Amino acid sequence: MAPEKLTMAGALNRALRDAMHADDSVLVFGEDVGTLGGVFRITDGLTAEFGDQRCFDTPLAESGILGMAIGMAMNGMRPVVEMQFDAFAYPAFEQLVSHAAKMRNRTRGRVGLPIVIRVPYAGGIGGVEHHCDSSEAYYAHTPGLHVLAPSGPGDAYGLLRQAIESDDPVVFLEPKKLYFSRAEADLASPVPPIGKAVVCRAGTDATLIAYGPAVPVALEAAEAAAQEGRSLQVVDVRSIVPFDDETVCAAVRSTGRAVVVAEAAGFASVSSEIAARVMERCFHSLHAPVRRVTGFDIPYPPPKLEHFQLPSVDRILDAVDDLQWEES
Amino acid sequence: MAPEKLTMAGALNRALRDAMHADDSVLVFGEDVGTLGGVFRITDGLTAEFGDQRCFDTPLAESGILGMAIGMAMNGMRPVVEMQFDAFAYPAFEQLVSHAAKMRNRTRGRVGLPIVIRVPYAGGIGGVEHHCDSSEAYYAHTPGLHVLAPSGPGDAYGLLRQAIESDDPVVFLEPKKLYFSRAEADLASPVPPIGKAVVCRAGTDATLIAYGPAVPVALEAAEAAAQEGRSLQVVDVRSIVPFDDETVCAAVRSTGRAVVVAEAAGFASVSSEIAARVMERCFHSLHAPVRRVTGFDIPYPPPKLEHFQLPSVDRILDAVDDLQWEES
Amino acid sequence: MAFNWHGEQNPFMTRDAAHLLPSTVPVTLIDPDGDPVPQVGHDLPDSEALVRAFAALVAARRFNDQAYALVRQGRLAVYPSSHGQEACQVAAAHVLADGDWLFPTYRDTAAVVARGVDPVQTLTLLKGDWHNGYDPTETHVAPLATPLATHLLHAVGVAHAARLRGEDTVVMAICGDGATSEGDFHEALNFAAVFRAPVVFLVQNNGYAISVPLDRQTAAPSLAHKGIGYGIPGERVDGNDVAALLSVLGAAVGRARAGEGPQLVEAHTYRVQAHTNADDAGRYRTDDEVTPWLARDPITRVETYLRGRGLLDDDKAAAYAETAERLAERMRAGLNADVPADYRDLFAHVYAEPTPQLREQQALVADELAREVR
Amino acid sequence: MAFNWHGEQNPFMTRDAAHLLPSTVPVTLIDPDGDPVPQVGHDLPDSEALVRAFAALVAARRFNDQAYALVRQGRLAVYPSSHGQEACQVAAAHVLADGDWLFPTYRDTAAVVARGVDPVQTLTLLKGDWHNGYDPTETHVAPLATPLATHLLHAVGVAHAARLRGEDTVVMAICGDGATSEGDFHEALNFAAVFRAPVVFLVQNNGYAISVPLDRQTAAPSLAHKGIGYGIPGERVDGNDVAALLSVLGAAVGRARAGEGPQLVEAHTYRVQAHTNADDAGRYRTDDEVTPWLARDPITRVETYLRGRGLLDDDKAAAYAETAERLAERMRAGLNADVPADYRDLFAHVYAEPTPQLREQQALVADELAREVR
Ligand SMILES: Cc1ncc(C[n+]2csc(CCOP(=O)(O)OP(=O)(O)O)c2C)c(N)n1
Ligand SMILES: Cc1ncc(C[n+]2csc(CCOP(=O)(O)OP(=O)(O)O)c2C)c(N)n1
Ligand SMILES: [Mg+2]
Ligand SMILES: [Mg+2]
Repeated sequence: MAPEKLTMAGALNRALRDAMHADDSVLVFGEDVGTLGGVFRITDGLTAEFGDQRCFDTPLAESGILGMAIGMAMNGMRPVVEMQFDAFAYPAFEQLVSHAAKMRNRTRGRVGLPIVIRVPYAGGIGGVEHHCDSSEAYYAHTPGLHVLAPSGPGDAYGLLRQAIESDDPVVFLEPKKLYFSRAEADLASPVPPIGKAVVCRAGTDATLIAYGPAVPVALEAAEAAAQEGRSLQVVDVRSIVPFDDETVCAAVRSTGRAVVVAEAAGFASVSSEIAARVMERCFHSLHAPVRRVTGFDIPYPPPKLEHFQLPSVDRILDAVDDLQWEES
Repeated sequence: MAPEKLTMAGALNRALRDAMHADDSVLVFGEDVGTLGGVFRITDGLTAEFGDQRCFDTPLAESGILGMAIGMAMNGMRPVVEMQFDAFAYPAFEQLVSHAAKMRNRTRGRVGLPIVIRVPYAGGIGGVEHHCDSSEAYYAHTPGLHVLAPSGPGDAYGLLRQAIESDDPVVFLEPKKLYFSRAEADLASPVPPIGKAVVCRAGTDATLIAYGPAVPVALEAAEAAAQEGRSLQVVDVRSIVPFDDETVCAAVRSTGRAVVVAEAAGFASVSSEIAARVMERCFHSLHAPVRRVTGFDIPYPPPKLEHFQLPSVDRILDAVDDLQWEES
Repeated sequence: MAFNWHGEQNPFMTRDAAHLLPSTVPVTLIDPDGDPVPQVGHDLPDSEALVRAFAALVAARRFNDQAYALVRQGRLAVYPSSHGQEACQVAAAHVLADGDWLFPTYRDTAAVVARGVDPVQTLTLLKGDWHNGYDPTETHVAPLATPLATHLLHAVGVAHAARLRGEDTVVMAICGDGATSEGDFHEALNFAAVFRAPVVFLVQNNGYAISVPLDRQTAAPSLAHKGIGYGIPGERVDGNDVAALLSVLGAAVGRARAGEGPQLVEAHTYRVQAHTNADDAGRYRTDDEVTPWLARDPITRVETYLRGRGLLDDDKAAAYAETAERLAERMRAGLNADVPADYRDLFAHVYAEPTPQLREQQALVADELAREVR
Repeated sequence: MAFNWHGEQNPFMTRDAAHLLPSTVPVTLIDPDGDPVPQVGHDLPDSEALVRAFAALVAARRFNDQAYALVRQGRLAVYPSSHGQEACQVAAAHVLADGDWLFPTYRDTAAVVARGVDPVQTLTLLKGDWHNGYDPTETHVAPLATPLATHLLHAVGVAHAARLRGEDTVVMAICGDGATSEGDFHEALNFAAVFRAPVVFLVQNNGYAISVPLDRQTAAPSLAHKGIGYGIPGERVDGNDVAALLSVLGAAVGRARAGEGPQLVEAHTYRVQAHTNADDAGRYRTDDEVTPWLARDPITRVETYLRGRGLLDDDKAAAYAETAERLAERMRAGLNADVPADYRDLFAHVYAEPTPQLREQQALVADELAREVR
């Protein structure tokens, strides 16, 4: 395939289609994923192409969807389920934490669960409450789950294919606000494996560490900083679990300063973990403590107020300014 | 009341009884909390004393228990519900995150929910799977909830009374393994308010930061360190949310070294948060990065293997040894 | 609790089950042509109630149309319309007494307004200024529930709390056909039955959960057949016949108030429009399916009945239309007004008292804004 | 899907409901005195099946007694006994064919052993060496489920996957009376019915959920009455009559295999012992309640029947007791043996490949142990 311009939604749809072609045991189900093709159209056309035994609607119950997926995975299938919106994955929490995450360990490796739980997640779309939660911390804290968050079409395609091929349950977080932004992507060229972060912009003065919806904002901030003559490096974490200490720490050591950027509430979050482990591991290379630019510790705001909650270029640059430049 | 020797289980039972005497709108319900008095006997005798309209068994459904509690709190009651074991609170996750935590904010402060969710939690009791989870991170990351974890009978009594008097939902984490250990306590003397940490052992060389089940282990470690001539200060966080930055940071600045001790898996956890904020706020007072001694990122082990998972005096002392003493 | 096959003390509680089963055909009192249908056990509401219901139906329809127009003009973020379901909306509100509670979903804004809540406050959630606009403690109307079936448990709690205080409050809790598949629906009905909580569960079966038709939601004979599994009487009613709804729901509210415990009513109606303005119903259903339902419109039916009996004439009809128009005006005025967004609201209501961390975070925003201004 | 009151195409799917309702009295084929009870629609299993069941009952009782002794000797962390429920345990296993799946709870270890799983591996969870001891893929027995009702959904998934592949597998999923209150019970029955998954849901109604009696769990006429709400036929059977259980469960398995979809069977039995050894039943029930159930013991009943018909004599009985004793010996040998705890197991099975973080953490433990040794 030649590089082409496409949306993340389109790339994800392509990934599902290609995975279903590649392996008959791959099934797609959830709420409205069949005839409708999903409320975001990520599963568009799959029922028409593969029939309603491979892509089908379920009754309206998320614990049921994941619980049935676990059983199907126990019996040879590779289910890819959709949780319609982030907050609507919460009814499946017990199935996720007490079963999906624990089954392989419980059975001493005899029963692995190759399940992908797709979650259209995070905000910036003017959605009403329950439609904009950044719920990655709940999943990242749960041993036994892989947690991925792509930031663009190409990576979304590659990571979803890898997630479907993984023999472990993967929570696949799809930034809603990036679904329909187009970018160049060559779906044929492989992406780095699960567990690898990528430096997506070179820089020498400080390192911005971001994932999912925060990556484009971090890149924007780096662009703006460049105008002001400050060179910011940007790392796209991609794989929250497993986390790539090697790439992230090498990047931070190379600049000596870091800011973690994430949309989720900051307290006891993935950004706490990144800040903590970077400071633990790079302490003596740091000129200043790692700063965090995150959502505030509040319920996600209503549409008219959400711009306050989202990490902005300004907030990122303010944090960078606070990295005690005078001292070095 | 004069100081007396009692168990945490006894203190909690006393707190419930006294709160029910003090306020008719306080109700206790959940699974087996009535006639049986709870599987840990924390609600022992309440039905006999207050009748089965104030302390009663519900059908076996945790989402139902919390959902009904939310409705009762909307209508003038102050429910105290019991989740029989940590992992059995997961079915109530949606009610907790999407409603209990958000109702006050949703209604611009018009509908507060004075609910206490008691969770017998954490391990060290030789329990089989699902009976030993340390689930505090899920709650601490959720804006709108208070999260408390006592470490002894006196504090357990005082904190539970405060939790019941609070106008906000409180997740009250009761360390199972401490339920039946006795200690001196004067239930009449007030304890620090929600939001305050306490320095429970003075020390000058390094600070151990712990909460709930990890506090006694930290104190033991400090005792052992003292034998080796090292003076460790111990901070009992008590109130995970709201967190007491003032006390914790003052303590760490006074020693210049810190180790966070917690039983939960470390990744994206409360200990990540504590390590991150201490390093953010005390960076230049620190001789070494804050170390974490936590559970590993694995499902809680079976009884015969749990001793590997629990923070031990040895692991704490090893972490303290790693705090780069040579450099100062 | 000794066990004995034929004695009274059978712990397995085999009770007479028949009375818990719904009728095979939904109750209709006025048919689509406006003609009364005699029904044993169900009388037509008196003409005053029917006229009042008609006026409310006209207002509800106008409310739906106006909201739909406002969403197209970008004044509402999204709107899930109850167009075609107005009879359920009106009846659910009209059968309640002062002090009773209503637990609506996102689709039940017309019921909230019929209950007397300000239409602009009712639509705050969908306008996006804040989550919930009205005061639940003062109106006894719970916030519009989005997480499906979760609010049914809150309804049980409100009802049980009232009962413990010896109040005779009844709670009307509404959900859709899709929501009946959620675990919380099960737990709510079971808790209500075990505690004999005075809750009337109204399932508005409009045939769809977004794109998913009823037959993918359940294989049960009907949704009302779910009642018996909890020991709750289940009834089925024509959801486009406001007379039948007033009668069936009114009786259910009466039984709940009398201490007979929870009631389950399945109203058979149809979602005439797409799930929301954002949905494209053409992807999953044909106009041929929709058309017959237009002929079963809940308004024309009772209008024909009332006019046929001289209970309604052009003047009266014009007056009700005029009242409805004023409602629409109030909606336009309120929803076209831009409410200035105040960042302090974000931190003020998370807890009764903001935490030190929230104070810090609020100060951060204040500082940022101050510097923007400069 | 045009709507029409009397036509075929009623989207509200009023189907014949009667056949989904359970009988008012549970099916009994052999009464407590060992006498056969004629039942329309249910024949006594052949004598071979009954003798085989008797032998398994003797083994199951011995298994329960031995496990109980081992827990008192501290060889098991905890034991939830199925003493008095052995007929359900044995029948649930015996009605299955090769390749069928069994989904047990913590209380169903006797059923797991009756299905042919090694007793020591079956008790690994309760011994505490590891979580699950046997291989579910090889035995087609799912791990003992602790989170109530959650495994019922896995059973539906296993059944639906088999069906998609055109296999005629049937899945037997067991839960208790208390578990029927959980949302997952509701979602499992509904998913099974909508997808016509070949699952037999066996509810062992033993009257209690720990201390909570059935009447605080449900107000339904019976738990079998929950079936109709999903379009699933519900049946009630005497849970202490292995003949009735073999007949009713066998027929249910047959219908599921024949493509008739899921089946719900409520077995009426009684938890003779406390919830577990850790529980004190004296706090919530009297001996007067327990005593009549001892007279309804599932073993003596079929024994009386078989001896009365010359299908069982002392020699045979002694032989079965001897086989059961060997089972107990194997249990003692296996559970008294101390399995050395290997910390590497903690990190090896979290993922197919340990993460770098897990490797680091394992190295930490290794290092700590190495230094301890020194
Ligand atoms: C727990 C949960 N899951 C999914 C959704 C997304 N969602 C919103 S409305 C809807 C369909 C609801 O159908 P129904 O209950 O029939 O109500 P209707 O919209 O037809 O009035 C879905 C799936 C949700 N709001 N909550
Ligand atoms: C989700 C969940 N909540 C609570 C528990 C704790 N618990 C274990 S067994 C039990 C009672 C179950 O009763 P029942 O379903 O009747 O089964 P039985 O023990 O009588 O066989 C409870 C409450 C659990 N295991 N899972
Ligand atoms: Mg609907
Ligand atoms: Mg039971």
